Amino acid sequence: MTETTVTPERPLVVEEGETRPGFIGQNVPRKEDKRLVQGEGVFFDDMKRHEMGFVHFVRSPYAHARIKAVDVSKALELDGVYGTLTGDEVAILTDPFFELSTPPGAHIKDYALAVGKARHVGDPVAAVVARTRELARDAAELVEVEYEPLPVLLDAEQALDDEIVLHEDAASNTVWSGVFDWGDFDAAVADADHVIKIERLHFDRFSSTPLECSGCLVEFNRGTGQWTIHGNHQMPGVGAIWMAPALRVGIDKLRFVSQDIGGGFGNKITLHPQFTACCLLARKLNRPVQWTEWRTDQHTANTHGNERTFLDVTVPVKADGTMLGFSVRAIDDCGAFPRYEPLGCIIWAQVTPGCYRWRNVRVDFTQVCTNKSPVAPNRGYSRMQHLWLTERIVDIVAGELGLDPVEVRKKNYVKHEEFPYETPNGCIYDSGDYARCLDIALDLIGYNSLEEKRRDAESRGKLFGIGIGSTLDSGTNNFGQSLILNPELQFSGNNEVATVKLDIFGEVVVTLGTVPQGQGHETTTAQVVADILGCTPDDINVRAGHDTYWNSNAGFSGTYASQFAVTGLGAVKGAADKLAGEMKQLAAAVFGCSPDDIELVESQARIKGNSEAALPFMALGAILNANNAGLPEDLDITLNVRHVYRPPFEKPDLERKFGNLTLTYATQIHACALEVDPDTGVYEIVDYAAVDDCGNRIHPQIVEGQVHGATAQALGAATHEIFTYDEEGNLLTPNFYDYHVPHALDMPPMQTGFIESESPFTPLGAKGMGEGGGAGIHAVCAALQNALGKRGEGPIVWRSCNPYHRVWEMLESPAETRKLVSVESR
Amino acid sequence: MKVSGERQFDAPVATVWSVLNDPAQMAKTMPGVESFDIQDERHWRAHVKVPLGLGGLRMSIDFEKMEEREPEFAKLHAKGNGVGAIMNMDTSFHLSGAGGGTHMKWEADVHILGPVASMGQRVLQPIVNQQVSQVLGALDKQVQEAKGT
Amino acid sequence: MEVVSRKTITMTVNGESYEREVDARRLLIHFLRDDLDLTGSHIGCDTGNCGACSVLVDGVLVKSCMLLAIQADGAKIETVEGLAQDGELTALQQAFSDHHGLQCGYCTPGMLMSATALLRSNAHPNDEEIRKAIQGNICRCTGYVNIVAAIKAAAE
Amino acid sequence: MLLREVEYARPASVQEAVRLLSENDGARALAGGQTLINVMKARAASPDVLIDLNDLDELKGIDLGSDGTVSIGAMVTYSEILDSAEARARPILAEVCAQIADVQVRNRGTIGGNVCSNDPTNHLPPLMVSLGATMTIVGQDGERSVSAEEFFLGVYMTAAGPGELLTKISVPPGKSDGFASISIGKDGTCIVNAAASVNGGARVAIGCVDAVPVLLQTESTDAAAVRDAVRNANLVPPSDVHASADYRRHLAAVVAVRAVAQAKGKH
Repeated sequence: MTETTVTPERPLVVEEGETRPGFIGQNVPRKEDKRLVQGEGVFFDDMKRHEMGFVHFVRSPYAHARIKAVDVSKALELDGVYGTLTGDEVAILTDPFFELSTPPGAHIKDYALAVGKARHVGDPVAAVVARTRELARDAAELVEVEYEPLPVLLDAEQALDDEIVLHEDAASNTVWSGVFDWGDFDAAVADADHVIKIERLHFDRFSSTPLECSGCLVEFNRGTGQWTIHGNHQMPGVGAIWMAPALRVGIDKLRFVSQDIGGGFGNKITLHPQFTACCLLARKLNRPVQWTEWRTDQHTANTHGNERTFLDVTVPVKADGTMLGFSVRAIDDCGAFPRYEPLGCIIWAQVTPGCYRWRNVRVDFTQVCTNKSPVAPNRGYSRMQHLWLTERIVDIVAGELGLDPVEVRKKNYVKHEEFPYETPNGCIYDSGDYARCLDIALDLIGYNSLEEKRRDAESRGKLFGIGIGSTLDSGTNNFGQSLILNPELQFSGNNEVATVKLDIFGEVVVTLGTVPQGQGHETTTAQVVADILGCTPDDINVRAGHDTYWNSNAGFSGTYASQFAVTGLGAVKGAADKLAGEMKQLAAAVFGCSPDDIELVESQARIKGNSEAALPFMALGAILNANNAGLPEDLDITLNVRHVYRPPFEKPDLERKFGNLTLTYATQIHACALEVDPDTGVYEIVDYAAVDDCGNRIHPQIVEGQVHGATAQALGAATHEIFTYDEEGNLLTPNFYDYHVPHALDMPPMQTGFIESESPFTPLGAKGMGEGGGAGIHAVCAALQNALGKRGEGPIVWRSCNPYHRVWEMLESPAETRKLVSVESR
Repeated sequence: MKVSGERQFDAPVATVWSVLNDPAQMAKTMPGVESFDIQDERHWRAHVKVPLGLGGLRMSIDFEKMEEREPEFAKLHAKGNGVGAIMNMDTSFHLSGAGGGTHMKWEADVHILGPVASMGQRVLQPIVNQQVSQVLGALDKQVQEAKGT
Repeated sequence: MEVVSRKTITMTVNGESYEREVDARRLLIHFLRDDLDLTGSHIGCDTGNCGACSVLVDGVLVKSCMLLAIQADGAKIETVEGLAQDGELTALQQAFSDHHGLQCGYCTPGMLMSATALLRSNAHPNDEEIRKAIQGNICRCTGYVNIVAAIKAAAE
Repeated sequence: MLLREVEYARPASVQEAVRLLSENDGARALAGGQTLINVMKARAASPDVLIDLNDLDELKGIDLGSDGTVSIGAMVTYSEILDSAEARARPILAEVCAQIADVQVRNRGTIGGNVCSNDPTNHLPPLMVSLGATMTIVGQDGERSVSAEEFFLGVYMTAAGPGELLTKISVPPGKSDGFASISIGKDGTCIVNAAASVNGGARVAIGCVDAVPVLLQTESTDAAAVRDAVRNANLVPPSDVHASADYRRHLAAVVAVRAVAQAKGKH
């Protein structure tokens, strides 16, 4: 076992402080890698079963249409076709999935297949199962669907009129709406020296598009009535809560299994409709069925990130640049079905004032359905959209008032000495030092030689811009925030599970409730357990993946919302501590001493200070499991323990919409310099820095990898990645041909730095992280704004995604966007 | 997508009208028609394989005559169903006599749905133009033949 | 020479010979994964953009989703499963692990094949050459930073 | 993924290929397949029979004639052009091929496939037009030559009709060539591109603005003259999610000027 493997080559900014003993904090080799680099991972599509059938969905070509008839007879005649499933069958065999919203959203009926109407292009209308993948697609083409096209609704603001209604049962397109009002916004406006108004900002639709598309292999056991779902659902606990009642079975009838998952990024949280269709097919046809989603399916009909329009943003500002808060009307477009929504209507409130000391915030929030793909909690979920708003506010205000974007940030940031800091809506920012992170980021991109770089760019005919993106990565949800949306819901707090056992030959075996998709859970788990049990990570067997049969899962199990380092490892630590206690008890019983006299070191339990009196793990495992005669009767241990980590949360105050919504706040401060070609609008990022503070880092290399990846996704979202629809509701970026994600050549030189502000609230002082990459979108928008215009002149960057053509349009007609902003000075 | 244009025919209005309103003759102007059924005088159906160079796009197209004011105006709706594409088209033409010949003003509003619409954005417009110019060329020929008979 | 819709083909994959009857329409990637059960090569798109299915055909790096299996009749194929010999990782595979050049591991097999092809033709590539060599491989997890570092380290 | 049923043949000679193409209704030549197979995956358009040209060694060489003409077999891949000493006689060929897609696609994609698919975003159609290349087409009735200008007939349509095969592209000698594009990301799909050859005046062919490359010839190679020529061409480019017609029209002038400047720089 090597203790340290690779030191990153680039200089990292290291926080001075104690060096922690043990494996935590070290870059131990990832346990997952050996299988993955040999192509020996097991992803759902790698599995086969005897006589399995392949599922192909028949998808609506219409964005909005009544389904008048579905005729599967020709498909069934094709040799090799095993069977079909239609919306009519689904409506009989299942109940609609439960909705999280209060009315009108509560009345929406969402099924495994379209029932009665198709509501977006790609909406699955029927399913076919056949002997080969190709045949299934052939047969799907033979299913005849008679549609009556309906007017198409693609604009969220137009959706508010309810002239075209997607869900007649709800009688409105509004899923949820509510007003959040903290502090005294009117008084802040009265007290302000300047009031800046921004008419409109728009956060575009994109998704982090995991490279592995969704899918599952489902087997139905007729004897037990249980389905086994080998799939890549990244939050199967919640998936089961949706699916079991819909299928009218108990939750234990759904066994979810996954080993390796090819990225999730939140896009694999709402797979319950497709998985339910596969369960029905497996039962109906009495054979295993496999559904593999293809790229074009994923883009058109799986999930997108939330699209959000911000209207009438009003910002009161003091003469010295102190911002007092803001008000906004937000309209969130969740596409055709809410599914995980309307949680996005509250999740943003975890970061209500962004990184800033703003005390007066009023948000009028409405979420609507449109005839587009449904959404899901895409990495940075809902906070990213909101933080983009806060960052646009800071830069637009700075631009209009002639303030330095660095100084104005530092003036308004929550200060290091103010932590833990309570936001106006009761969230507790645990720790951090935003100004320091910003200084490091600026240092990394050579902020001191900025003017030189600007002159150099200008000499080459380029426009130069620099931008900052500050963001918070709030982790470990308090699901009690859902009560603010709907007090009837029975969700609050959070939990995660791990089990640890010492087996007969001395192996330490850990199972996790989390469903990893590349975050290295096996590795970091082994580090934590090794430090507690006094052995090395190599001695720890962490089972790969997830299986509800392991009984190491709870209601909120999964990998999402930046929480593994807190909830996942919290559970691991709790279980390992319990096991360590039992091992000491056992050793003490053998040696006839007190457990307090026992220490666990070098893979042994021994009497402190006496290396001769030692029991190797193998002996402990063997004694309890196979050689236990004569052990004291009152020795109540199993060497097989299960721990549920439960973060310390209260239910929020529903009246005031007030409370602690999340446990930790990691920080990401990014800085970016770019050059714009004024002839074409083409731009290139020339310097980039990302500074991360996620508290104690368990495995720095993994943390840095998360920073790189999240940043790449943000840069994609800022420059090219956008889901655009034509007026018929056809998605114009349905695959990687037109939806351009960053390639190796597209990525700018990237530097990373970090500090570690230990969280006072978590078992390891760590914070969940990985979702702060949105800072990249903010930084690029700010840098473009900086490049395109001087103070009070030039265009306003008002959309989150700015492909070249938008930049060119802004350069061509600056007045078009400039008119979005007005300043009232007193 | 809207396309429109004007065209001059060296034939009297009545001849042009007769060609434009005879489904059988019109079928000869459309590229890739494999079969053609006339259901009644207002409805007909064509099975076509639109030649796209890379391979054919098979489609069955239902035509319905929506409006006609002989001999100067007609409006037609066409709905095409193919795998990967659904097409809806409204097209109309105005005929007027012009010095012994005929002047035709035409327009068409074409809507395409399905994967072809998503994938072929930047090629649809040129392809539609291509098809239109082929149809018009063939129409010329039909008109000349009709004139000859 | 007549046209066929189905044919028995032979192929050598990672040194093993295989003979199977295939439909003309079956893509090489589906043949490898479904017919030969070599599931190391992956599918990440349906437009030939992502490179997760990259393999070497007669020593040439290609995307196996843009080649019919029947076209590879008689060919020698190398896939990710053939890189490590007797469980011993290649320098490149080891470097991917050492430098954290993979997260979810889904793009990794294709990425390794592209890097393998690069290092065979250019033993000491610079950063730009490395990026150019893996441009046809999309990774959504790593931002490519550590992948480039890993390939560079393997070359040293 | 998952193609529609298709038949397949792999002829050993050009003659046989031409016969198979003429005898089979709905037959299409399969070259590198880097476009065609993707279109087939989408099942947007499907050939009934694929005639695989990969065994036709006659279509694979690159020759440098004594007059400096570079003759490139239709089945030569982009990578082979990059590695070819003969192709270096007209350096722009390798310079442009290096920008096409990625290594895997360059290893498999062919020059003949690129021009025959004539997707408006392709690099080679405008390049061949600006270079004044000649295309050799073989059919049942023998061989004929067509200039690049006449070769491109429409989107996915060329002078190589049903039952015919493009066998060879001949590029006349020269060095003063340029190529400029605006693409989605680095070396991504072209939004607009232009190829230019300067020989006294300039021949500029602009891609992605019409169904076929638009050829402009200017006597002067000044930026202003090139811009005027583009303006006078009254382009009506298609619009898509990456560019409006206006933006494409604007970019057309920019890339035309850049391509000409690059070509001039090589004098």
